Amino acid sequence: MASRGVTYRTEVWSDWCPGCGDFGIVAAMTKAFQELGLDPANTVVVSGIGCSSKTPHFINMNGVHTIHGRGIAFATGIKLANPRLTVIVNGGDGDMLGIGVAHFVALGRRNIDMTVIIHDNQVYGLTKGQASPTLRRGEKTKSLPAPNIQDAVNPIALAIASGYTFVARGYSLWVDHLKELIKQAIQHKGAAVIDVLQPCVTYNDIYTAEFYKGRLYKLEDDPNWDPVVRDPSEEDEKIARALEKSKEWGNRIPVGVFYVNPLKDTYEDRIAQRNPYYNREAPPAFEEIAGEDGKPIIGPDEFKRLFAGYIVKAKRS
Amino acid sequence: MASRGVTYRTEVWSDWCPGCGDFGIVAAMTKAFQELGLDPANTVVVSGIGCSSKTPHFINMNGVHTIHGRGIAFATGIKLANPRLTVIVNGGDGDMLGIGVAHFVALGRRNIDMTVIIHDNQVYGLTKGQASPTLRRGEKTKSLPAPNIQDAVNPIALAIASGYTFVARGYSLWVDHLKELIKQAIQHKGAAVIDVLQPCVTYNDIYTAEFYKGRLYKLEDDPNWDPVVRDPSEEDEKIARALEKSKEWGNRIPVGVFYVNPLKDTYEDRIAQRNPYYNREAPPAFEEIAGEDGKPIIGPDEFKRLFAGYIVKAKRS
Amino acid sequence: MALSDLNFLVGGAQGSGLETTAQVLAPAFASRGYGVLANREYFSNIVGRHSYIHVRVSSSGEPKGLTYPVQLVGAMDAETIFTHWDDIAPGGYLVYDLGASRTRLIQIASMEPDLKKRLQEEFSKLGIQPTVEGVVKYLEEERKVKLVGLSFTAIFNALVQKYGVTRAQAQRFRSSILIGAITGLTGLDEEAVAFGLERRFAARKRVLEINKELVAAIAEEVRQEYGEPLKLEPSRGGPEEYVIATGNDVVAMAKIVGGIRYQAYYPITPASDESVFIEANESLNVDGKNLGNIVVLQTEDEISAISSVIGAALTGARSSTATSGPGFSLMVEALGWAGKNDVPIVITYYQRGGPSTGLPTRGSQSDLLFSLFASHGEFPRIILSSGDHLEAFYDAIEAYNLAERFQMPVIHLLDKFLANMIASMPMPDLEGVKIERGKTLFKAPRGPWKRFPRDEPLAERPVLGSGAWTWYTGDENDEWGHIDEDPVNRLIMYERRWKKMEIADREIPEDFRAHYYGPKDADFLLVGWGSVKIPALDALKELEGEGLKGAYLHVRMLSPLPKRMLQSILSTFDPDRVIVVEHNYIGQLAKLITMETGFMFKKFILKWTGRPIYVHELVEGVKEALSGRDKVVLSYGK
Amino acid sequence: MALSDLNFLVGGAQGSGLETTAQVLAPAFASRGYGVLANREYFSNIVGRHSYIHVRVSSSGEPKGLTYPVQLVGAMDAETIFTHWDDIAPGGYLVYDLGASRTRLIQIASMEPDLKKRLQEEFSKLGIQPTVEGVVKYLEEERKVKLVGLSFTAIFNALVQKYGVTRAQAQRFRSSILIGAITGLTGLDEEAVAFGLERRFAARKRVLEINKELVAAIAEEVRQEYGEPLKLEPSRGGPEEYVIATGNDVVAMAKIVGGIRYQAYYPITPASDESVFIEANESLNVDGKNLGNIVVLQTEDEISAISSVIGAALTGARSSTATSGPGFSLMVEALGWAGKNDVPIVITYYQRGGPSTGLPTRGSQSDLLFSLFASHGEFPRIILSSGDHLEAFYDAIEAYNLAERFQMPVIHLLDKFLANMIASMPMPDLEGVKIERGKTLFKAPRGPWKRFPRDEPLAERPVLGSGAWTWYTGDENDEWGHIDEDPVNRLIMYERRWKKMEIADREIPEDFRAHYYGPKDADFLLVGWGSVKIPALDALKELEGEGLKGAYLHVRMLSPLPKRMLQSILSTFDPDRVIVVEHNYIGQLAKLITMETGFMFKKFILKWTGRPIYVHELVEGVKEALSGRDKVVLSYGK
Ligand SMILES: Cc1ncc(C[n+]2csc(CCOP(=O)(O)OP(=O)(O)O)c2C)c(N)n1
Ligand SMILES: Cc1ncc(C[n+]2csc(CCOP(=O)(O)OP(=O)(O)O)c2C)c(N)n1
Ligand code: SF4
Ligand code: SF4
Ligand SMILES: [Mg+2]
Ligand SMILES: [Mg+2]
Repeated sequence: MASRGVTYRTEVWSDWCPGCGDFGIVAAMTKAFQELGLDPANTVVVSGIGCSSKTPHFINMNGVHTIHGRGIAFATGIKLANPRLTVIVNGGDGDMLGIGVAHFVALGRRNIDMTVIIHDNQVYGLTKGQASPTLRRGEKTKSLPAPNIQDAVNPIALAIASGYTFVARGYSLWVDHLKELIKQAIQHKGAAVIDVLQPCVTYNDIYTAEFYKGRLYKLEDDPNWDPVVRDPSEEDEKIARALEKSKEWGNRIPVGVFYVNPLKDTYEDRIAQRNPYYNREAPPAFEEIAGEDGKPIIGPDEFKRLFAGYIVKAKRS
Repeated sequence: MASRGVTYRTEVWSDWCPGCGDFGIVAAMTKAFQELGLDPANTVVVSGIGCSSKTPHFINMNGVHTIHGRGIAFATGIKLANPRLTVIVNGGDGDMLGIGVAHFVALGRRNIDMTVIIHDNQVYGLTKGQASPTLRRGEKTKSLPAPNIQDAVNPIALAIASGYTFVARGYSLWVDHLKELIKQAIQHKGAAVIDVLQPCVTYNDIYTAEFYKGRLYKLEDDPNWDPVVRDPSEEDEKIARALEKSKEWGNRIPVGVFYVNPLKDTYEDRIAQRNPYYNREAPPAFEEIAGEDGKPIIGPDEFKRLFAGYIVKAKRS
Repeated sequence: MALSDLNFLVGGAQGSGLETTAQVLAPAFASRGYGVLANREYFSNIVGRHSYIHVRVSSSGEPKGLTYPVQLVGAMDAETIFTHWDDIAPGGYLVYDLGASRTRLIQIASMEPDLKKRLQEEFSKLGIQPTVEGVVKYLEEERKVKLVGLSFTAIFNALVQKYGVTRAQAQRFRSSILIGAITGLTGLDEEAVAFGLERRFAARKRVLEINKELVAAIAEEVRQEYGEPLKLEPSRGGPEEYVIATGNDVVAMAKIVGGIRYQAYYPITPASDESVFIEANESLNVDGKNLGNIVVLQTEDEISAISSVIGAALTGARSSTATSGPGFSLMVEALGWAGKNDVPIVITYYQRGGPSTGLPTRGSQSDLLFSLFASHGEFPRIILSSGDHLEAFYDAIEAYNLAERFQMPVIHLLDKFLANMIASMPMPDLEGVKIERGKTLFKAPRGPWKRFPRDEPLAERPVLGSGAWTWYTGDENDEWGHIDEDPVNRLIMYERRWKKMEIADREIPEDFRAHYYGPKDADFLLVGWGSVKIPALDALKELEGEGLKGAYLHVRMLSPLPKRMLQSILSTFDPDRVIVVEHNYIGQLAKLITMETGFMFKKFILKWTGRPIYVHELVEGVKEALSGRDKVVLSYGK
Repeated sequence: MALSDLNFLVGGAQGSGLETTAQVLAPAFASRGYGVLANREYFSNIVGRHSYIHVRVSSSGEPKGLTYPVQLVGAMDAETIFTHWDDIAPGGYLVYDLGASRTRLIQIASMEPDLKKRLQEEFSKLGIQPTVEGVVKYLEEERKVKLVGLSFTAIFNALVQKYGVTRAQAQRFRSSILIGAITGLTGLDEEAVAFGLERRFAARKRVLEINKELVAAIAEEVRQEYGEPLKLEPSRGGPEEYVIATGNDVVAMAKIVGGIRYQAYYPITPASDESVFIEANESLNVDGKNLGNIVVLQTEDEISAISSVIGAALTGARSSTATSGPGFSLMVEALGWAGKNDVPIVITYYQRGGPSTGLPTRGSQSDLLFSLFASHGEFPRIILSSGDHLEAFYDAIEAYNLAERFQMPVIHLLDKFLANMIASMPMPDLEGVKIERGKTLFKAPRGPWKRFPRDEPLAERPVLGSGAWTWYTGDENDEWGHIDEDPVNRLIMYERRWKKMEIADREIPEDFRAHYYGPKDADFLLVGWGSVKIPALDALKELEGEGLKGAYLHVRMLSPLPKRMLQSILSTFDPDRVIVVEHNYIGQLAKLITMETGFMFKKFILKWTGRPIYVHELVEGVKEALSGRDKVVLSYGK
């Protein structure tokens, strides 16, 4: 169904700090949805817990605001039970790469067709600014009593290592650029992730808009940058290049698409290969399980056929 | 304290299947301990849950057999509270790289000085042979109803990406080679991991001893293979080479040391840099907290000094 | 004189094919109209530890409670003899391998030191040589046990010679030796055994043939020598058709009938077999017609399992997970989200021995209060627990109905006993099964939807993809599902959730939730839940034979507890004649009933060794309790 | 006439420096010998939502229960006026920004729609213009409220001019405007305020100076115009020294005194401030002497936090974590391991509003039964809950003692109310504190050690690194800590764990576990736990003033419950005169007491809006309950 006339923002007041990078992400999302004409009834925005995870309430589509770190896990059930839905997961860096990292890795391994948007602000925003897994060692943001002594996770490298087939980085203040990344991620068939650099104006006094200004550059500005695997033989090389690129940080920070592999089967494909009746247009969730009268589709006859191996006729003499 | 006269095996019967690769791992461990002269009183073997995680019971040292996936997390508390202890964590591939992967990643980020030994048999042994996170897509081991449709995790790559400073692969039937790896890992200062290929004779009919025979080769046999970072500037290149090597699988499978970085501070170092009183030889766990009379070391005076900012004298007029 | 009931036990090392005996003999006996119940005991181990199957075959046609002593022990190895010598009834039978005669107790490395030590002491006290020979001799002389000694080696040799199998392959027929001997001693007819073997080895023709011949030959040999001393009388009744299955299987079948469309799980004993069964039926095809498809996902952990189950439930799929204690412990945070958000999910919870890893392959009923209060904060939930296989079947379907009707999580509490016991279950009455989906909407008007109207605790529930769009959050929410911290709204929404529980309590008949078995004028009352029902009903029958007229109050729904009914029944008994029977230490059902009714239990029969409650020990226990003991602790079984 | 008690409320947007008012005024009043209690209410939000501090200052010298109406509201912004206009006592004071006068209700984007709608209706019913002006006018005319209007803009301008600060910097002095006005109206002396300011701004000399001058100037201006209408009578008593701190701080201090050596946590409201406090004290140095070192680890999740805490406890470190509902939910699996293995760990559990994310920054007492039954299987645990700051201090230390003495996990249940309330707590009696480590051994003979002797429930516990070596497992274990599935061993080991609970029940005095406050011949009884103690004791005093003689039964230890004592006290009251008071819906303490004693509660006063119970509503609630209502639901507070 088309999106004519849909307003993609709800009237819910966004209680983010004025200037928070999250506003840019919602702006880019709604723009992308508009341009793609996504049907709110068949799109689900899922999230975990954190400042970033309040996102679904601000978007006029199905919204499932779950618990800390589990957005991807909830989304997995939604998508597999009804693959007709477009599923987008928002979460913080703590949410996705800390407490929820097992699910983050698992999604890559499965390559389920959904889009993950990491609000990467290097802090735990909603709990008042502790170090998140993307804060580098030795850095001391506002709320830390002393510099961070844990090494950081590299979201791009981790995503590629986990098997994501679309891996990008965006910047929340470059709304149009981010919007394009989101569109591509949604259109991509498979697990897509966008690590969005998102200034937390309240707690992160290192990675500020100021900091990013002048340092960020777009990968696509390099005419030789081609992140797409066009033949299986290219995979290793494209991965190696993307990993190499993912290390760049400091004076020059790349944004854009790091890696795309459209050749890998999605999890839904893999299920369908095993069970050709698994139909995305007639998803399991919508199958009839009972007749009008409430009688199960599996009646006495069907039961005996399906489970013949367990049924024994008693021959009494 | 030296190890003179210590028998490193307990008398507990190992109830692994005859021929299980886990026997080789215990043999290599006890040999390594013997050669290093580890003191059982100051060594702790920690594990999760699984066939592999029964290991501590068979070793005549402190043994902490915990819950599924959490061995590293338990070990973290043990080591940080008493850094004088030598800590070794055993666990299955499911344990370490599936349910426990968040802790696996976190240990790399912290670089705590301990050794992790993954019993990598590509299946969940103790629950009867389901696919573990290291089983590759398309593979169908004995208990699977259909070929696996999840991609595998690459333990070597994940370890390097997470920040481990000693990363190796061993083979459970090459006991002496494995023993050497274990010795190196224990002697290494920092988070060390050995991914041990361990045939599960009962459930894994793909990765059998037969399979490995002829395919395995030792990295150290290549005179040009030098996995050690000897200067910080070498780090990137050594990592890239190790990652490249980690992809090798199939006809030729490397074992040996993939990557070592002795230059990175351990977590204990990092704490000590912040708090010079953090003393490995007089660990927090062993500090006196009360006098002979049971009175806390922090008495009324000390309390007032420490918390002066919270104390208010009431001046009543 | 033909037997009305036969109890036997077959033991051997884990991984040596022991399960085959039950898989063959259960359908074999059932095919002749006997009721069968077979329990399997095993260590948390893959190969080598001692395992055994304990079976009761009943001419009543019903699966009846397991009891000791047994009339027959079939021993695949020496450890079985050492372990179970004392389980054989005087005058009973021991089938064993003559080749093991010389085996000494101290040689059995797989036996736990505790047992070994106890046996050494006992043997020395009784003057038994601590060898197989010694034990066997004692049994023969002192207990009048008949010895059916067979040379397994000779049999294997014969197989090698006759069929050209290798020695290793020949070993795999070990279970059929015992099947043969049992067939012979019980006079089970050949056709029935063949049926059992075919069921087990259907796909492997040659193996089937060899087995058939081997079983027949051994049966014949044994029959020749011993006659048919354990012959059962013909079946006296029972259904025309049985489903022969474990509790895991039965629940899986029921979920499929109930319309399951999504199951996510992380492997764990004794739950994962259920998921494996469902996965094998992911595509429901009958006569080339596809009747439905089920997504079964093996997740990275239990947190992911339940989270994805909740997600799937939001799409309208009937959605569930199956787990046991450690897995459920990891699920409680997400459970709260489902409870907060009126999401109909089903958790099939197989209780095993805790705490922690505990006895992971043994049973318990120690997670009732945990299930009831799991997760922080307060929200309503339904908890069902089934007393036997047939109840488990109906309850597994009803769990989905209740979840959707009352829009809350349903926990279906089972235990390892039921999970692994094979029973001859009467064919369920599928005509009577109804699918009730409450106010689930698969089609709804396009647009944002007020999912949580304040004045409707049970509101219409358009699923994701229905046309309407909805919001959900773990935070307290307004009518639209958006975060809301307003105290007035909080007051209403919190109460709104609990009102669903009041409705459930009103609408679910109390006589479904609890059942009173026995005469109105019983003079004592057993109270129990879950699989305690099986031995309890049989124990009552035996006690009646001894002139003790008792009743059993079976509590099937723990939340909402049918407290009016319980109160009224309990109040008619002298508290000294009310005995709660549970597989735990603290008396969890008793505590729950007290909490809800104020009734204080005084008498407890408890068992926490992880082995099932046996009829014989329950009978004794009841007598002890009635004659003054307040707490009777049962502990029979190896 | 000077006041004996002053209640006031200061409101403003989250992130606008509101906390400063409490941080300055609490020590300021305390320094003059007044008892202070200050609660902070805030949304799960960082900047922009409405937040307020509600303070009671008492000349009794004791921190007393919060109550409404207040004599003074200080409004940093228009939203505060709209939200709290009705909280001001007739004849009370409103301090506000004249610049906000024109602000209309509908302009307040940060206000939740529910409240906005209610206000609109209420205003229109009362004929109030929905603007600040309109409300203020109504208050003045109908409620005789005195208006203290100040031009914040003018003040900021003056700051810019006088001190050369930027406009943005000037905004940060917003809280000091209110501090100044409150100082003026209450006649708090300058020295006391200066003390409070110094405490808050110690490090920043210039900011301190400006603040001092600003506060003094405004105080003077207000005093000039209004006199000192809210002047308190001089303090009538109380201790010589106070600790001014939140519950989080107090617990952190106590843990440090108690000898904590390891704390692991994952950030969560309202628990993490405690860990941050401890981390700031990781190295305990007094006069250049190091008295100890604490490792504080921020983990990747709560599973890791508790797991590492258990690991640390095995090394002998006093080891704990601090969390709230969602975090505890993730900890229950590992909790069971600690319970199974006699490991002394402490979990400080700050209850917030559930279920699920619920009201994450509001309080509750809804996790009692969850704490008691959390984790699969059965194992003993101790649960303590503290009634006020001082109890929390002692209990936090005692928690370690109990954990080590009885070798089991201790859950210290607190709540967001206590966690965030600042109180003037009397200096604790540290001379009376004793560290008891039970049978912990830091030095033990070299060699393998039998950690779990069957006949000693409380055995010696050599720590890892002590010389002896030990084994632990989540499976059932033998005396050495090795896996053991033997049924006889199981029977003994299971019971062995529970015997520790019997010992604890015997050894911990019942009069520590519960306390009866009030006259022997009271004619009604309130029963409560946790921070309910604060309003309960004050409500009783007020009721006494009205001729109603009641008592309060405070339950401090929920497990083992002092059931003999409870039973004997409860049995002396007519059940119609026993009222349980709790911050939850289902009456969790009541259920627990019923479960253990059979006593059925008939009267409930419950609150679940996440706001504290206020003295005034409790007084009313008790009267209602005594005059016939069975369930009184409290809901005061925005
Ligand atoms: C199980 C659990 N633990 C802790 C919390 C507390 N908590 C709320 S938000 C948050 C972290 C948020 O950080 P991040 O995911 O980076 O999101 P951000 O706020 O920065 O957008 C935490 C730890 C929780 N809600 N649940
Ligand atoms: C929380 C939890 N979930 C599931 C289990 C069941 N379980 C026991 S062992 C195991 C997997 C073992 O696989 P792996 O870690 O690879 O070890 P292996 O047995 O192969 O050595 C599982 C899932 C458990 N004990 N705890
Ligand atoms: S705290 Fe940071 S991430 Fe959260 S809303 Fe404020 S600026 Fe945004
Ligand atoms: S199941 Fe596999 S891993 Fe487990 S003991 Fe047997 S061979 Fe070893
Ligand atoms: Mg963040
Ligand atoms: Mg494995």
